[in-house]
Amino acid sequence: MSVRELTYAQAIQEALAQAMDADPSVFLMGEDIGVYGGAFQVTGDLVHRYGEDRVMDAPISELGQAGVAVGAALAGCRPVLEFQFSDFATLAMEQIVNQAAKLRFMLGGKVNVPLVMRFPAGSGTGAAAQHSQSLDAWLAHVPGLKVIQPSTPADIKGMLLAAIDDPDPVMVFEHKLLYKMKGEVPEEAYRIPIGKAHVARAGRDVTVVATSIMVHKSLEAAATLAAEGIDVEVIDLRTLRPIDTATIIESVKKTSRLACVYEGVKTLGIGAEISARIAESEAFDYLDAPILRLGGAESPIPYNPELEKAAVPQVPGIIEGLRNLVRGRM
Amino acid sequence: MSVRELTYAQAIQEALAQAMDADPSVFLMGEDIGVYGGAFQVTGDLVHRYGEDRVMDAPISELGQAGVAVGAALAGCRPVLEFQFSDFATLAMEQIVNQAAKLRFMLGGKVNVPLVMRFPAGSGTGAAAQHSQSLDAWLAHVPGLKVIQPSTPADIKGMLLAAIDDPDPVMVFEHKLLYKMKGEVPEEAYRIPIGKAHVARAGRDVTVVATSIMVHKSLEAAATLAAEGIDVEVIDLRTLRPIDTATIIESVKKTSRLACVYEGVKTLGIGAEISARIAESEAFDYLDAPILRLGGAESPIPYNPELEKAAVPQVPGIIEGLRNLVRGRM
Amino acid sequence: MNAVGKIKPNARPFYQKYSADQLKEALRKMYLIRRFEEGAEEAYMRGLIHGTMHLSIGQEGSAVGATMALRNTDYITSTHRGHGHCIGKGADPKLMFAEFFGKEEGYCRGRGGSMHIADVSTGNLGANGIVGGGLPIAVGAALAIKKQKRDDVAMCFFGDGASNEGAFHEALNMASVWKLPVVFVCENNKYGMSVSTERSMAVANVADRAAAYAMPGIIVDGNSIADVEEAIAEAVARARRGEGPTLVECKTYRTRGHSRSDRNRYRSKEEIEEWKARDPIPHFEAELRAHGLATEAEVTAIRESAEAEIAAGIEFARLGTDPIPSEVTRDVYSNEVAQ
Amino acid sequence: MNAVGKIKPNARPFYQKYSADQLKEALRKMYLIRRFEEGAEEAYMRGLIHGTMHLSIGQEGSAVGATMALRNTDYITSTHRGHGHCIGKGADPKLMFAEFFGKEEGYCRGRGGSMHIADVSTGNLGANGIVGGGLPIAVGAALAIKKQKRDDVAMCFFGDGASNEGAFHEALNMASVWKLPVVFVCENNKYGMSVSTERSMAVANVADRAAAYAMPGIIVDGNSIADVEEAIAEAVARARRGEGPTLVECKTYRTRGHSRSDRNRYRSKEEIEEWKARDPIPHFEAELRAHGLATEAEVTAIRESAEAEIAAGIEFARLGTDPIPSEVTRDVYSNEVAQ
Ligand SMILES: Cc1ncc(C[n+]2csc(CCOP(=O)(O)OP(=O)(O)O)c2C)c(N)n1
Ligand SMILES: Cc1ncc(C[n+]2csc(CCOP(=O)(O)OP(=O)(O)O)c2C)c(N)n1
Ligand SMILES: [Mg+2]
Ligand SMILES: [Mg+2]
Repeated sequence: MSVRELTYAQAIQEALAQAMDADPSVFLMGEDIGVYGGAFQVTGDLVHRYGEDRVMDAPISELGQAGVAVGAALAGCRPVLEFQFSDFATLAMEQIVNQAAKLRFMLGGKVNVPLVMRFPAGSGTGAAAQHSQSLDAWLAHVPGLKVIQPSTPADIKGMLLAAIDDPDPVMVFEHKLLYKMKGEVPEEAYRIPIGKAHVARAGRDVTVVATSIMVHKSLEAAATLAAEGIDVEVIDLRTLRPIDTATIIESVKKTSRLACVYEGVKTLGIGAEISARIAESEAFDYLDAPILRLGGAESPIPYNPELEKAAVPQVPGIIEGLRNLVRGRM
Repeated sequence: MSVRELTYAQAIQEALAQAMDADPSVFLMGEDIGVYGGAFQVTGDLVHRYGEDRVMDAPISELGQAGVAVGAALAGCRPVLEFQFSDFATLAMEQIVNQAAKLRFMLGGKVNVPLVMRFPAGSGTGAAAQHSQSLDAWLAHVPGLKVIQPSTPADIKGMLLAAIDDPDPVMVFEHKLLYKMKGEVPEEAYRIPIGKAHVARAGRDVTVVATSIMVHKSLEAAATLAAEGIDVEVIDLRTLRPIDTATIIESVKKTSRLACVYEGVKTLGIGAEISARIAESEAFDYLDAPILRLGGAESPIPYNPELEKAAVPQVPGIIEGLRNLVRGRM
Repeated sequence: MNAVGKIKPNARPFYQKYSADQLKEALRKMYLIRRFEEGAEEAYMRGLIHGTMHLSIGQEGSAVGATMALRNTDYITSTHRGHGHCIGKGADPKLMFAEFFGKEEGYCRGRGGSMHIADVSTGNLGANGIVGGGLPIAVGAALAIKKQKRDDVAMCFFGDGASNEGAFHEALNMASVWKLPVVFVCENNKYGMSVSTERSMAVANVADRAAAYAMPGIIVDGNSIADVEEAIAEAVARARRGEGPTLVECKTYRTRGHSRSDRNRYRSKEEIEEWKARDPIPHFEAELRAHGLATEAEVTAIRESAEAEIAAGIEFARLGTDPIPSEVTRDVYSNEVAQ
Repeated sequence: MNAVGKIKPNARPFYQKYSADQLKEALRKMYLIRRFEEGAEEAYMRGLIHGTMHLSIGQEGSAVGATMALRNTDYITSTHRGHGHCIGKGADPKLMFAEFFGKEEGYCRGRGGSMHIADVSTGNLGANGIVGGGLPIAVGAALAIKKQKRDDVAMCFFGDGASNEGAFHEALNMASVWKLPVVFVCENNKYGMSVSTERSMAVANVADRAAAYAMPGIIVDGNSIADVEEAIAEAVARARRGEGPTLVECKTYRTRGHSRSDRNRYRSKEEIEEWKARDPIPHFEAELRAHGLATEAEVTAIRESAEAEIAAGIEFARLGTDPIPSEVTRDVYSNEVAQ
């Protein structure tokens, strides 16, 4: 199979195109995803290739758009809805949580709601508090939804294609700073299963469970620590609901130390759940140290660039945290 | 000070009345809180005592109501907004999370947003999946908000009065099944500080951190276990943001065992955060067993009464869970 | 088929285009709805049903009149007050009762209850516990219809109170901009729970809001099945022709309280009595007799057969299968997912 | 005070009711806005400012015309395209620049940036990063005004695209039902980002939606400060008299892209040029001269003083104090809260 370098955004676009080629019931909807190409140029020129009926610009009505996606899914389509920023999904929670997530269950399993919603998320762009949130933990708290957060171009392509195939609603969190990241991506359509974590780096001394952009920061930290003789295992969670607990337990049994690195607000962010799952699992007895969480600051994301950096985990902080964890200085 | 028996609902009503008596800038808004008296008869006849200007029935516009509360708070009022069911707050998340929670921070601390929002929550009424959710963990994840969940008539009165005094937005979660619960309540106005947990029962063998109605179920379980010689300490968390970690750490250092009991969906519910905070704290070294979480099922709330009961922790399950935890059978 | 000859040529279209049998079937549905809700109410009183329920007694004219113009492949989205829409679209009362009783035989296998009854086989995408929740969903179903090049329609039921939700605005705007085959049916029963339309909106009619979407807004007497059906039939035809959505406002009234907990403090006995006198069922019966389409005896037979069906339905439900508590997480996902 | 004598009696009200000095101050504000945004744009190009910004170049007529009718104690809620509203309401450009540069001296102490600039001291409750976010907030501020028995008003700026948000519907409905002192000012610049009003709504004007709330809906040339001010002044007076809200739609155009990332693929060069020819600033200058209210020399002096103020503002901002990174959680709460 031929492999090229693509950016994360290009990998998404390729997945969307291949899904539309394979299945006429797939269509895209969102704000400015047509001729504008999307706020982050993810849909790019797809409207010219697939037409306005399949790459639909919608009025600025997030709640309505989400409801339209639910209705279209119930009636046999496979909508892929792009929120321009994940922050705006706060307007659509009713349809996402009360309708999309619950309809199948409430109706006794007699319907499917095969839709995908894409959420550009995260900080680092200087867009301040209302355009920089990481609300992935909210949706990972909701039964009925599946939530993925791929960290590489290859993963987003394969997992997005799996999401579009999925009979249930799948929420896709994409970190804005990853859109321009390059990586090798196979050309043909392929699927990467939802619900499987990925060991991005094998190590003996400490297990790091990271999500999205924090996977890369953790790998960077791991490289530095390797020079100090600290061997870090980095697990890319990839799916926030359902969580692949088995892979984490197995790793912690080997390393006896666990750290969770995530951008969302530390309190009740995804790291809280990872920590709690290990603390209640058989891996608890293998733990030689407290479970470290490095998450976002307990504040909105500030505008000033230095403050903005200080609001989420950065490589130096991860290095220090892991070093102390391994050296038993917590 | 004279003390009477009041129901949880009456205690709320008394707090609202005393707040309106003391401060003309306080007013109530919501759906059917006027002549109807509120879906759960919490506001009762307040409209007759304070008039329609201070007990305002609003159109069915949850997002708009929340925004109106934010604007009124910015302009010098102290609105207390009642959502008819917490599930409907999913329509208002934009104003709650992007505006109310962040305005003070985004404007460099130059404004206050002194508002209170009340959320009747929880299952047990046979109202099914869209009227029975516990979304407290969502708001406890959001910096800028304070989140309380009092479990007794005396606590709701004192904490609601503290919430109305508070210069910041305070979210109040009230379990519907508690409204008819009776308890002793002092007559005059008093405040119970936000951010302090309450040791509802002292014990030596295991620490239970419970919220809302689960405090009572845990106390019931504790009474049964006492007969077996298991001495349970029950901590009523009361405030979900900010969390009183110190009180929990102190308790765990004493009991060496921790269980979290809550109604919200187990994954990423409040118990995940409690567990993670202890697992990363100095109390970790005192733990003799994994941290147990008893939370809501990974499903929406079903309609059928037996299924509905099975979807959230019940006393027998709590007894068994704590017994196994203490007897080391996990 | 037309009941030619039997009916006066000067009779209104409603009585021309349907056969006597079809019209009598419509009356029977109105009785089924009425008796279904009375039966459910009684079962609730006797503690056989828990939770809450919202009765549409007094609104059967709009439910049956609106759904008469639909086919099985058309969709409806319904509301918390949806028993009438459900039966109108063709649901089987005994399976609805089974749902009320929380049984596996119920439409939602006991998981949904009154507020979530759906019957996908008849195009009923479900009642909704969220006021206004069905509005954008209907628009989405209509979008799918258009994409699939079908000439079906999506009918969206909602109340006067729901028209104050942002979802109403967003849904009607999108339906109109995209010229989708939606028929928005507002059952204006004067109140959103306890709040009258005078207190919740500044315009006199919900239909007055249609202009904001360049959409026709039609007002009919919701207690006259003929008025409702004729207006809806035109809106449905318009939608099938690809000419876009229509808003039809049915002026009606719920003679029961909003839900089980209502003490009717916000309206007068007189108002309730006045509307009871405008009950859509006797009104329709009288017209059927006046047009010589049904005899007194036939009407009695219809009423009795409806009552018998309801009684049998309750029996069926009582004897249904209880779900297994340990299966609480079943059907959360399509494929079993380890959580 | 009136510029009696100097001005023709047959001149329109706008030129009668304000003194020459007041009118020249209005022109100066338009220049301040224009130069502020050009300065911000340049600073961004030079990498001195990060993030994004939404320029209102071409829309200064509505910003200044609308705010002229307001007092310091009146409120405004603004948008992501709010620099003009902010300066119109009386903000100091150098403190705005300090915010853009992320400095402690900035209006938000560097925490908010372009999309959140507020100036509570002049009644500006803030720009908003959420389209439509300010609509219900303005209604709430107006509710407070009414409760406090003040005769102030709340002015709510929003765009054509925002009028498709449910928040628009809910806010206008509540303002009208409660007869609140709100003036809804829609700056219709023909596009919501890349989507034209033709593609996002079914009616020709946002003002056509006012009827759904029994609210006056007035359309004016947003590039004529006089047209805007006269319509707004009437709406403000109406609000102060307790007669309720008004929707004023200002037809205007943004000659720059939506934000820094816009490549103008959705509109033609011709359209942009055509609107540049209708620039509100020269238009106002010409009228001032025609009425003999300002000489060429005075206009030049105004322009130059505005330019000088902007240049000084940028200097002030560059030399401002950087926030201390460790203070990231400061001001999340009013009282220090242990988290
Ligand atoms: C979003 C939301 N808000 C509030 C409620 C509570 N509630 C249920 S029905 C109802 C009144 C709805 O009025 P209307 O739309 O006129 O329908 P009706 O009950 O009159 O048939 C309310 C407030 C709800 N279920 N959902
Ligand atoms: C709720 C929400 N949806 C989408 C966006 C992204 N966005 C920012 S401005 C804008 C266009 C707004 O159009 P309009 O209201 O006409 O204002 P204009 O930009 O034309 O001044 C969009 C889609 C947002 N900030 N908030
Ligand atoms: Mg109604
Ligand atoms: Mg615009």
